[in-house]
Amino acid sequence: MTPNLILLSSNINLESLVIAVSGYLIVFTALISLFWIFNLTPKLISLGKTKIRIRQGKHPLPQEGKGISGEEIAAISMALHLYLDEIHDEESGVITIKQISRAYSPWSSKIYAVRNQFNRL
Amino acid sequence: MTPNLILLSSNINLESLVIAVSGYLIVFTALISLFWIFNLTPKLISLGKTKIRIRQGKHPLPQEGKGISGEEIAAISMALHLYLDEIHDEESGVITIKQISRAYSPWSSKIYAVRNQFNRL
Amino acid sequence: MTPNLILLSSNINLESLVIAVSGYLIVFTALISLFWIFNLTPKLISLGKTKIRIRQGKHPLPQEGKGISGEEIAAISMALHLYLDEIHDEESGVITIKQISRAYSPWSSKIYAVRNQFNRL
Amino acid sequence: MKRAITLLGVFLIILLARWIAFPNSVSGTTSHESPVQNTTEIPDIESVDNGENAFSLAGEGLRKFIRYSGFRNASAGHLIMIGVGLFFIFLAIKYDYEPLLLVPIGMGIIFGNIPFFQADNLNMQIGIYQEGSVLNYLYFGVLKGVYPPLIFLGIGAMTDFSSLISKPRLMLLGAAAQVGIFLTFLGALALGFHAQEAGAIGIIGGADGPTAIFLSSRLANGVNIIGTAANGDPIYVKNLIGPIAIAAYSYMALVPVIQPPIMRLLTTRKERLIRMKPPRAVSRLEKILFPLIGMLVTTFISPNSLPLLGMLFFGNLLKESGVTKRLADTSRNSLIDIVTIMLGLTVGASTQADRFLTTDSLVIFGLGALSFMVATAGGVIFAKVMNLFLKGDEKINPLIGAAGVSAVPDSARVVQSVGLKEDPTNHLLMHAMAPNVAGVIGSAVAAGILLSFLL
Amino acid sequence: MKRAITLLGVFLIILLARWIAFPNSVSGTTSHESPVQNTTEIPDIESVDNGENAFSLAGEGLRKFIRYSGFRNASAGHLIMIGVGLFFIFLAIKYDYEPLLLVPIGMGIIFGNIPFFQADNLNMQIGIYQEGSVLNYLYFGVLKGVYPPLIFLGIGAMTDFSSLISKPRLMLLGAAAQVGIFLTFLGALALGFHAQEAGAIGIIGGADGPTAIFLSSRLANGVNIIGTAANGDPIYVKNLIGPIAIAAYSYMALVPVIQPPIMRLLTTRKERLIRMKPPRAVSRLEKILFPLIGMLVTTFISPNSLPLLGMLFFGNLLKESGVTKRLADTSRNSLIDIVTIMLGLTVGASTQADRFLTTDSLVIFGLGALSFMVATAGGVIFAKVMNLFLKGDEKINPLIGAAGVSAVPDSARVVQSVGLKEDPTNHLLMHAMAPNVAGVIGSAVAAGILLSFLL
Amino acid sequence: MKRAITLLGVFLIILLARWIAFPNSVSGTTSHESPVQNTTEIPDIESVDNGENAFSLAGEGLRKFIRYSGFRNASAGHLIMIGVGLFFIFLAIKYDYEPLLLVPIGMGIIFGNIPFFQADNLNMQIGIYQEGSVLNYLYFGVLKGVYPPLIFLGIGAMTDFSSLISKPRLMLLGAAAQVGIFLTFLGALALGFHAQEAGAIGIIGGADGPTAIFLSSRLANGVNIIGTAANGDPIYVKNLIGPIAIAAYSYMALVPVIQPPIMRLLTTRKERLIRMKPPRAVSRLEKILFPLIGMLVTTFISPNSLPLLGMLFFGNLLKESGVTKRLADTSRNSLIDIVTIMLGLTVGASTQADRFLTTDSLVIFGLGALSFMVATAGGVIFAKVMNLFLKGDEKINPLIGAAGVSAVPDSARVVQSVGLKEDPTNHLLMHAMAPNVAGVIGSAVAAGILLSFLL
Ligand code: NA
Ligand code: NA
Ligand code: NA
Repeated sequence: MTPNLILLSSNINLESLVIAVSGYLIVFTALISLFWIFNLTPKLISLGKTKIRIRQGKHPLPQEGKGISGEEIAAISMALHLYLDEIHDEESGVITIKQISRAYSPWSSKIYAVRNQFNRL
Repeated sequence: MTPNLILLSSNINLESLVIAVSGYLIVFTALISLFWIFNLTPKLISLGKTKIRIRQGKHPLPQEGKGISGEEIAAISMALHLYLDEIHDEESGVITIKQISRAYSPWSSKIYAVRNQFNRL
Repeated sequence: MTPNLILLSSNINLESLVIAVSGYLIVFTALISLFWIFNLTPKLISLGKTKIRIRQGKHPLPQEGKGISGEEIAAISMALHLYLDEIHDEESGVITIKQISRAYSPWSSKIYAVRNQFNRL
Repeated sequence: MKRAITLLGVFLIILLARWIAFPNSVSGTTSHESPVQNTTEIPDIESVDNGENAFSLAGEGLRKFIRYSGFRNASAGHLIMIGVGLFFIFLAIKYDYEPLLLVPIGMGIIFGNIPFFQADNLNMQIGIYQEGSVLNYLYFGVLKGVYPPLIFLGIGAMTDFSSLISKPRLMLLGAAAQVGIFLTFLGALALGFHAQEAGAIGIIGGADGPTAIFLSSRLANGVNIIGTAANGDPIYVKNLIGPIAIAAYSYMALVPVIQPPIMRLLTTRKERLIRMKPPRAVSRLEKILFPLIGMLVTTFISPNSLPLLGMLFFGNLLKESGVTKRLADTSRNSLIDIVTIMLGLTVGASTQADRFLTTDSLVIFGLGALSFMVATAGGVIFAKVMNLFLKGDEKINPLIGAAGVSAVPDSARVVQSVGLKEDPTNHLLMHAMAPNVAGVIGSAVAAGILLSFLL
Repeated sequence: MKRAITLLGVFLIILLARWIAFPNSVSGTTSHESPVQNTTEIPDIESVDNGENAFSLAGEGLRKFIRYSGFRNASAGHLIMIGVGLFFIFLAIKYDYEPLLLVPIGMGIIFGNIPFFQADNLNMQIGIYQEGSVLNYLYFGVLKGVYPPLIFLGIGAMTDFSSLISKPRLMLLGAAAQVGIFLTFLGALALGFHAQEAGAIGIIGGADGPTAIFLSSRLANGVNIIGTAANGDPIYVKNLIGPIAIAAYSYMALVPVIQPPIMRLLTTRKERLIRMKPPRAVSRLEKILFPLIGMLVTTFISPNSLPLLGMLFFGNLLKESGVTKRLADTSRNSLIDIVTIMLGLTVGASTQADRFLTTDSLVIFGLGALSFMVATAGGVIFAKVMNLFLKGDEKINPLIGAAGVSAVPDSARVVQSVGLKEDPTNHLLMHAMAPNVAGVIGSAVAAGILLSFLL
Repeated sequence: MKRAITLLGVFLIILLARWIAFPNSVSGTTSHESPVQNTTEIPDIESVDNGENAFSLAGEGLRKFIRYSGFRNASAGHLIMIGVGLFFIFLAIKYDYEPLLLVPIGMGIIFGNIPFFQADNLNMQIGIYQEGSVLNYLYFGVLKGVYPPLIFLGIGAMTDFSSLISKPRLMLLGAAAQVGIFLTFLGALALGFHAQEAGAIGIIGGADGPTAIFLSSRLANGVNIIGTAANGDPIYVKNLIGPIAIAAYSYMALVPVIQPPIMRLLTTRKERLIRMKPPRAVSRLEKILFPLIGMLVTTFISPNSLPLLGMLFFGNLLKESGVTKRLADTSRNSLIDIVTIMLGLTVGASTQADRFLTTDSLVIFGLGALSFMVATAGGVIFAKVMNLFLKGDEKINPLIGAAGVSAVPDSARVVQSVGLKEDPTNHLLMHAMAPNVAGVIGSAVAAGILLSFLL
């Protein structure tokens, strides 16, 4: 039988078959684990949020990610696409400079930065 | 005689003279070869294009690169220059952001990319 | 006495105390030197400028850096800040391209460069 | 079809090249032989007798110049490889096949096959295999596997995993397509390659250039010892980085040629018309969690994937964290560009004719083509199997299984294109991106596993 | 207060980590012991007897996979360190604490603590301490002190020294705050560290990450010989780069937590209300002269500061010269970003649990917190002393003394914030920038002096 | 004229420097002597007797600090070189002479001449010649010739060869100007330099910084063996990279000072008024073919030019292919900027006084000036010769011959400027760009030829 002949004349042996099969299975293991976790994640997140809101005496949020249906997303992305596409046709004539280096001088930027940052402190 | 004296007291010998002279000539060889090829190239290109068009039963193209005279190019480049120059004087007051990262999300960009790409397939 | 005990049981000795004290003093030396120089610099600069102007038969300049008071700077920087802040709120909707590569083609840019450069020659 | 000719062309060129360049050694491999062909003694102007006159010296100078010139040292192999390089550049510019890879690689092939004078006791530091040459320094990043993780950093910083997060089920397709890797591994063993070499060859089926380079730099680098000869000398593994990398990138560029027939063969028209439910929106928190969880899960399962997957998810975290925008920008722009240039150039230049035109290379190219086909089939068939367990609007269009081979984003585009031909309103791209990026993860995990089993 | 818990959290985690991970060795240090924990022999599939059947082989394959997986090799230390990494990333994303540092470092900590199989005669080139691994190559720039000067080049190209030039007097505050360095040096000596180690630990008080890494790569690198054992073997200095770098960056991120209480403790309300005269405008010539004079003066005084200060002032000259805009742009964008990514990642990864979770690390974290406090106090008190000699509108608001620790620009922002709480119209930021950048110069000079005294 | 004084100034400074710094060794060269001047034993605080009191210890600390400081170790040479560095920076900022080169080089000169304590058994890793210092690591790219090809990659990606493609005849001017290289080679031989050294010195006449560094790193690197001494010891070639690089960049910056008088001397007013036919438009296909054909032709003729010309044409293909825009962008922005900074800084720093202030450097500067003049004359005269064979509106304005020296784009600007002075409406720049870029190719070919003849 040909397959057996190949096995004899080549470097294929039981060990290498084990490597191939178990290797393929481990790849599946890795991606199935990810699938399993990310199938769960959105539920855990909305669960967590609901709990916190309830603890704070607020109404639970309408479940995020379910309010916006796929159809709406598709519509939005298509609209966005068309919009960007249009812009694209015009942009090659436009010349601008890179963002002026507002971030580096204490004279202007740092004040600017403060306003944004210290709300958090 | 001074030159001979230098030759005697220095490291200059016949070999180094050969290096200098043949080196200089080889530099010329290289650049003359390029000159020769690029003198020929436009003719070969337009020849190729004409042949293809004729084989396809179309009229030969008006020879590209000869239709636009140098004078016209100079005029265009000067106009362009003046235009760019003007813009330059204003641009320092303009603040913009870098191109938004349209290229990375499958939600928008990839559709966009498809439209442009698949005409080619 | 505790401090002495530490000195005995630890790696602190007279040498390390010398390092710490003289190290701290040298840091001061360095920054005091800079303080001293930059306290003097503006006077030297305006002195130099005045001398040159007098030598050239012109009136000495009104001393730079004293004409604009700190108050004015503060006002300007605040105005600038507010201006930039406003722009910031709008800029996220703007799409532009990076500066077109004007600097690289002899057909346009180099003429451009010449105009700006050769005044200096 | 124009594209089919392209594919055929590549094969014919290499086949011809092998025969023309080294007609006598087709039966064996030459990779362990000395790469130096010219062992004539170095022409030395100084050795000319002092009694000679200027005229004969000028002749001597001319002769020396010619002896060092490319014209004198060119072999058929050099010219064929230069032709291949020009062909790659042509494909990139004319058909826009992966130009960011094929232009640097094509130019690199020319770079590596400019003929120069070689002799045992002379190192003019020109060639990529000559110590101290600039190319040799830049090649270091390939040999040591430093470039691929940096590429993955940039890829992570430019990849949006939303499609995968919203439909995690499609992740399985990215696993299924890795069957190409393991079957090719067995195929290479069957053809007589050693286990380490076979593992490196198998990874071509992962359809992922950086992963292929990384794995072959670890397994088939010409340095590892894989046995002992009768006389006690160690036997070294072959250095297959060049052929493997070129094969991987070539077939990635040829994905639009290779995949569509297989996809059509394995699916019914009804299947190709299946419309999939649009993906849901994904929250920022999920996007931030993805690289963190993804990294922990995959590298705990396969720690040897850390250099690749760690960098991929690191890059993605820089992108999604929202607070490190400038680092993400640099990763996906300057950094990845610089590394791409260096990687493409040196991988291309590593195809120096006397090292590259071997039977091994030919066999690797054959196995590579097969593995791409097997991987495509694996993805499509697994999608059909999944459909047996899914119902209604949950059903998967099996075409998107083909995107599981990775080759981001080209194979996803191929899916879109094949889908549109059946129904011009059925856009599959969005859905195909999920198995596409999962395929990147899958082949990096597979590379890690091969490393741990074979090293 | 939420932030206080943060600080406490960091301490508790490390303390716990130390106890849980290595319960038996808390009393001593382990840094000189072999990092390899698993010395079991390498599982080798090839050694399986040929007589076994496929079923037992599959079991063997599975066993080998598990033995190499992270699950099997994980220790409590690994998990704790991964927790610390996730916590850093959380702080960066949630509270925006120095995200450009904490995200790469946090990810690096995870990177360095993915558990993998280690054995004496096996190098799978995964870990940062394994020769030939990608992380090991990237770590080179930390070990040799190459990254910090490149970071300083970028910092120079993005720093505006105007505030300092217009009020050079404030430079003294940048010197005063360096008291933290020298007291911590003595403290580390008192706790039994060797002089070189103590110098490296002291520099944490400089509140400047790159300076800390640079000095510790020179002084506490595990390579220098600091003595001879009884049996004639050389005694090597400890490698403390990891803990010192992590401590420095952690506390720099925690400046908004550490400084305010000390600032309020040491100042009266009246002092905190002091309004300072706005700085004068600075001419372009002065801005160009600053890096030139600054470089000459500081490096003549302390030539060992040249790699840091030379680069800082070089970057600043690129910025201020007005004729090298593109070089300044690249220095403060791509270049510093690339180096930041590499530096953060590898410094993080150097915290591999078996090397990092030692009593030394704990002590270093404690000393680091102290030194930040001492430095803050030093700056504030010196400002009050200066006020004794100044009058009228020349008086300094002593709060800005706290900015002398450097930690640019966070500690200047803290000054602004504390000042605004007393008087919402009194903006101190502009003034605080002067001691802030002076503090960078001051700690680099201090680093140079420590080098020349201790090397 | 102000500029003439500039030129004179440079010479005087160097001449003086040589005499003041090393009055006794002007007659000979010192490059092979030990660079270490201070061989006094290292001051060691630990050796102080324990019986001494704190006061004498403080004195000891102070003494040690002073002994290590720059003030104590400064020599006249250091101060002179710092003056030269400041002068370079002044020229760059005030007159805009090649600021992207002169600012980094000038700062590098200061960097390399900050005086520090040197002793035989002490390596504080400060100086560029001290193993393990940061500068030493960055200098690696100069020593090994890695930076110049990367610069050429960027130059290729920013150069538009249209003017050359449309008037390929002007290519000859770029060849003609290389006479400077070969005459300087003979001149250096006549002054007693060895053939390899003479070749490296000659390349200054190529007016191309990266080419000069590349060739001198291969030929005059202090490592090659060029003979055997009477006692059997090998004689090493001198390390002339520093002086050659500084000379090349200095004269490139001084092109507006050196060229105009020669140009006016060799041309009549009538010739200077010649108007040239505007160039024709060039098709995209021609632009794509140019780098491919250019690379094959030039590197087949001179394979040793591959590292330079291969990279130049690779960069140009990235630009012209139209499908690799992002790679071209990165090559001509971040990548070339980063390399320029490193190259300039380390080339500048390599002028450490004790190595640089030698008679050799002085002679090299003299030869360099001559070679620029000869090259300029060569280009102009050859243009006049070509005019003998051309007629009508084909005639060449011989001024553009001067642009053949390369020094892109400065010498083309000089042509434009000199032309405008005769006729303010006759713009020669467009035409001068052709010989200008041809000059780059020409000198790289010349470098390759020198390598193959001399290595
Ligand atoms: Na894959
Ligand atoms: Na500091
Ligand atoms: Na030239």
